[in-house]
Amino acid sequence: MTATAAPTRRITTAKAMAEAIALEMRADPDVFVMGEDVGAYGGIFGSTTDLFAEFGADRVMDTPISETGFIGAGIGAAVEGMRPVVELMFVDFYGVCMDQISNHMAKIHYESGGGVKVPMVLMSATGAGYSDAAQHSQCLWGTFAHLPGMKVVVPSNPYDAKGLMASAIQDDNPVIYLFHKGGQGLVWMEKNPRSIAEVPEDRYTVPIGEAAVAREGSDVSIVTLSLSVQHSLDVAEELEGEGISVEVVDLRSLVPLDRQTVLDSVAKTGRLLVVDEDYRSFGLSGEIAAIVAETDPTMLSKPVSRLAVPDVPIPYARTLEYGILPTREKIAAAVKGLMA
Amino acid sequence: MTATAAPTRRITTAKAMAEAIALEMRADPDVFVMGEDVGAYGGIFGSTTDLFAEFGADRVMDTPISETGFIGAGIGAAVEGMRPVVELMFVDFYGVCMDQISNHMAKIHYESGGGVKVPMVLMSATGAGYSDAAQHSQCLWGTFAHLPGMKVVVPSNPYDAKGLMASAIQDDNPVIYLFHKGGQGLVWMEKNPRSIAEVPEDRYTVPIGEAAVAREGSDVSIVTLSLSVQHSLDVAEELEGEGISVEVVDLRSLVPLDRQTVLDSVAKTGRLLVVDEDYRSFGLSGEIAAIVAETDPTMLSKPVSRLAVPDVPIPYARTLEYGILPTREKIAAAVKGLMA
Amino acid sequence: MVRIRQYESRILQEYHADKSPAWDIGAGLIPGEMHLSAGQEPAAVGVCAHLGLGDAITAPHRPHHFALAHGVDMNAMTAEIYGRTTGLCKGKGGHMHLFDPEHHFSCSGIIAQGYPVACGQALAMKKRGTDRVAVAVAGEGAANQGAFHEALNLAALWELPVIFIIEDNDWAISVPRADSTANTSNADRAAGYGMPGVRVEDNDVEAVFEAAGAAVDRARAGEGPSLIEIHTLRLWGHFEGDAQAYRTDLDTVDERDPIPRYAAVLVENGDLTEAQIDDIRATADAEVDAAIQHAIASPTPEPDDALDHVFA
Amino acid sequence: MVRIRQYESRILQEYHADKSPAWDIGAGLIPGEMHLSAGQEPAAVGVCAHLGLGDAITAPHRPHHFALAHGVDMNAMTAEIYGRTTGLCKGKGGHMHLFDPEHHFSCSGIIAQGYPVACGQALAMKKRGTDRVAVAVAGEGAANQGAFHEALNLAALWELPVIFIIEDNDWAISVPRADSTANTSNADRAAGYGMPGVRVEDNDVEAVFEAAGAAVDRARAGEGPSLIEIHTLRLWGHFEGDAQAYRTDLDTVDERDPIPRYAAVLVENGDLTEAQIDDIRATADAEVDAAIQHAIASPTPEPDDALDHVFA
Ligand SMILES: Cc1ncc(C[n+]2csc(CCOP(=O)(O)OP(=O)(O)O)c2C)c(N)n1
Ligand SMILES: Cc1ncc(C[n+]2csc(CCOP(=O)(O)OP(=O)(O)O)c2C)c(N)n1
Ligand SMILES: [Mg+2]
Ligand SMILES: [Mg+2]
Repeated sequence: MTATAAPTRRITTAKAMAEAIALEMRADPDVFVMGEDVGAYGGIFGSTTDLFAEFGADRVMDTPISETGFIGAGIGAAVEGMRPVVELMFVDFYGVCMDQISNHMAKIHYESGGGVKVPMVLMSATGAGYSDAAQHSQCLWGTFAHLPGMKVVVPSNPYDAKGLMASAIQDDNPVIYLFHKGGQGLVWMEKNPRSIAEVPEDRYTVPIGEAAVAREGSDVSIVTLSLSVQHSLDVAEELEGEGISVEVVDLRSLVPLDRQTVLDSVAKTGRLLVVDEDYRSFGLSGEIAAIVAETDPTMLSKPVSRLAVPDVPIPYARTLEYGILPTREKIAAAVKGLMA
Repeated sequence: MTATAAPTRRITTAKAMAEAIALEMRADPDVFVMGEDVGAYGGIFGSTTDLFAEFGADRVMDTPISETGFIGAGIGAAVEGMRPVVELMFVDFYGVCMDQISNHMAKIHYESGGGVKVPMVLMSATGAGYSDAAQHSQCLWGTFAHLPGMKVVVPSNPYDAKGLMASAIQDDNPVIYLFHKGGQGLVWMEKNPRSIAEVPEDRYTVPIGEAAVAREGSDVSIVTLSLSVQHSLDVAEELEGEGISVEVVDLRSLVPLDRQTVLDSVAKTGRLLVVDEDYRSFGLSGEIAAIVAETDPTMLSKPVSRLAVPDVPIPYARTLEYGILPTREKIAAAVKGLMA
Repeated sequence: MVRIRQYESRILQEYHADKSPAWDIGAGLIPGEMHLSAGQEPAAVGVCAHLGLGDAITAPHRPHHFALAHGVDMNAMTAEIYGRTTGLCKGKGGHMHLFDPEHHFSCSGIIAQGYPVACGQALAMKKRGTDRVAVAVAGEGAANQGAFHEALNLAALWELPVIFIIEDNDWAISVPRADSTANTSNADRAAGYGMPGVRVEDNDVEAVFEAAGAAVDRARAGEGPSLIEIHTLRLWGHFEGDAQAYRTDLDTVDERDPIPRYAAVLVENGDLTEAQIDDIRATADAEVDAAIQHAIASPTPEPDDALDHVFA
Repeated sequence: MVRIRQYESRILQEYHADKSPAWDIGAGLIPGEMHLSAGQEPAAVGVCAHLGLGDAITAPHRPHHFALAHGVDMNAMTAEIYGRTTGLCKGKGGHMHLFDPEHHFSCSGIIAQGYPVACGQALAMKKRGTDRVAVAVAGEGAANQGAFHEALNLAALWELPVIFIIEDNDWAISVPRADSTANTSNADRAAGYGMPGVRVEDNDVEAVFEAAGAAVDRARAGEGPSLIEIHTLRLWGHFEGDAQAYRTDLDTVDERDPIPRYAAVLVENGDLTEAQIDDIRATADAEVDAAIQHAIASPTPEPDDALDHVFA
């Protein structure tokens, strides 16, 4: 994080991602971009904005709707020493290409006994909140984090989005980069002001594997990620007025997972709320609770509280969808529940 | 479980599965079997032994190596009211067909507002222990259990294998049935004697969603599933001699999950060891620990202990593979660790 | 075709009506993504004319024209698009996930994945000895997805009563066909499965009708699957809100609109008068208006309804 | 071909040697599944004769013949199959996951998934302006997997220097080609991508050599991919332990063995004498024996080594 002195200006998360990719492409001719509508369109969620104009069709390649084909091609190019940045348009589409992701991209380095590297970034859009229903609204970060061999990063704001993308591209390992559509700062979607923020113009990295204490507090620890960090910070500010001091831990990366920052926060507050937009069971919220339970359950002055999607597919109608998403209202209620 | 009076004889888990399918096929003409080498070959792991001879090619269909194609076809047939039993040869291959499984099989009922049913069984072989390496040795039940809309059953012995298969076929929902290669009682694999046991000849069901206390004990609760139940029972018998009383909870199904049986056992013993052959993080072992942490962490007289594959792909060489699998030795050591 | 067009035009209008001032895809009476089928009516009408109750259709993310042509109730479908309890799916599915068991109609937002499902529906029809058929619909972009290949091989191998329809509208979002597909006609790909394949040019509804008739007859006769690629037209954006800056053929779009073109032919041949066409349009508008009124008048689901229907 | 055959024959012998009394797939010096390539040598030899250092191969679960023909070190490969620290992958990969970065050789146990990866290797070669090529190998059963379709379209669309090899050995485990594949030649499927496709009959090594030469030249010249289907022979079981009860063509297998057949031709043409062939065999046996000795003499990994190499 060298760049704090450098000139900054306020940009969206989407622009920050695209800028990080552009800086790495300028610095390294082996970096290129592949995916559906990443060219002239600039990525459906803006992650490749303006790259096509600067780098052209050879380095910003639109693909057929063949995710197994082009993600596999990304792996092959990475094995040959290039550094592809491949976009899977929606993470919900993982199922048509999960073999390449989990049996090849993630395992080749290990299977080869370290002889082969796969320096590749797979970025994908996650999240709900705009009635895109069951097949276009999932987070699924827990699914990727469960499978060994790929790093999983999940930025929550423009500064981290740029710095984590730079780190992901420079990393010699496959990195899954999951951004939240609702946190991109897109003009055509409801946005939280935190999706537009000050970002240094020059090249910098945010290390993969370090959680951030997005806000310090003493009563309750909210451990969360992605767009839910923005919601949690809103709630923390609101509850401050009611005399409740909320600490917000932004995990930023799930693999590697920064266990210590989680444990330090819970040791301080004694109250843990995990807020996760992924499905509740067998995923992130369970893992965070388990970290405490296997380290020292006596840290907890209250049972752990989990706020996540209650193991249902994401429904279409707004009333239904907001009925199962971790909204500010539900986060606030859960915090108060821990204080009761 | 009506059949305890009926004639029984000792058969393998594989035979018990095939027998359950045969009984359902005789009872219901809508039941049929599809998969690779399920016909004359009888299933690579014996799950369809003798079915082809009795029911012929129309009801026991060998397929091309097109998992998306034939699992999708199973879904289509189920939507039309048939009851396909589809085999995915190794669960490791889920990645070539996960979209049909998680975006279609599991979601159609919900998306349709309950209007469409998908009464289908997807059975698949799991597990390691015979040097089949990173792409043929995984368990992955945590991956399926994380995603809503499919039941997930995981038998550990011949009796349950038959009864759970009958329940799965009769269920109006999609059911993922995950059997462990090492628990099938195959002649060509190392086996635990528990893979051959008394099974009633006639038709019976074991309800989906009820865990079993496979062995009662008072000092430590081992919560586990599949082949690890067999190992845990071996260890429990061995440690009894050392004066340690181990309770073994066989989850049998992950979705629905029988939380109460887990909580009752931990409330009794105060010590929880989760033994899981799936990957350690963001999966089953975390979920079980979380159930306790979110209910009442003071139940625990010791921090929760998790024994699972330490987030590495499954290696080939026997020394390496057994270095990361939850063996009897490691289970015994973990139990003693909780007693220390 | 007119009925479908009037429907899509009205949905277009209603979709955008209340998204201002700040255009927000999630806001308004019709939230979420909206993929309209204007320009592609000939494909739906020409195919569905040969189908009856009991025949199945799996459609993709752009489903309205096939749904309406196949007889899905306009009121229930519209209520679903509005996310109401009276909708086909009680508001759970939405525009990309319409399920009508009575008409064996479904659609999915995942490219080409309806192809294998249609094979399974056809397999059930065949096992039960009916003469019913399953129609699988996808776009030209989808024909490069693995599921397309697996489904065609399976259907041909098992001689299933399936008709595979490819709507070639030249574009997959911003990607032109030439940048997605190595050959010029997907009908040629059918040969790789020993399956009859035809390509219908020029968005010609009568040619679609003929090709589909032959394919449906073949399937009903137990002679197996067929593939029909239809060169059609995406009259509007990929989804609503798509500025189509990438689109090089916008200037030719209006003159290629199949409805005025076919209307002119019918009038010229004396099959219909302008007045009759106006009547058809007016009748359709009345039906569409009633459907929208029904939707708006229907209740929205309660938040906790989201917890139902995970399992039967 | 003889070198490969002698290797596979010896592995066959060693694999079974210590699995008795109770045959246990996980036991013995060579544990796990074993897919041997005896009978398919003409495919590997005919293709690899045109390749050099820098050309890549992605092979499937049955990889030994292509590995040896492409120059992978026999000692390191054998040590890997024995699960030793001196193995290509330090014992982590095993027989289905052999990685030799020096020779750009890899294989995978997941059907057809090496096809897209080869496209990416070819893409890198093309981007870097080399004249290197990537060869992707799979069986006839694999040609019905979605990845096959996506890779062929991608390679043709981007004119990548890839040669797609299909080894048609009539069987996919117990499933005969007629029960898996709707058409008789995968060469025909190439046409669906505007790609040249040829089928070589009769396991003819010279015909393979010619077809592969043309395809490799074409790829090196920047003219894009080709597909070659080779009708070959699975001399033994799918994997070791396969009783082949399902197999209807067993009686014809021996006479179809390509090695005695080709030896007879060479002797008849006076290209080689029986004595020379015996010499070749003896030289191969010596090399194989040394490789096995090397493997057995090499250390087995420590259990904790399993924790290394998850990340670079
Ligand atoms: C597997 C998958 N990949 C990508 C997408 C995103 N997507 C939705 S529609 C579309 C374009 C489809 O083009 P085409 O098949 O030609 O149909 P059209 O939209 O032209 O009707 C894409 C890429 C998806 N829904 N599913
Ligand atoms: C995606 C996937 N499905 C199924 C399998 C199991 N499997 C391994 S080899 C094989 C048969 C392959 O047949 P073919 O492609 O003809 O190659 P051959 O074994 O004849 O050389 C199958 C079904 C697999 N490894 N991967
Ligand atoms: Mg299109
Ligand atoms: Mg074969």
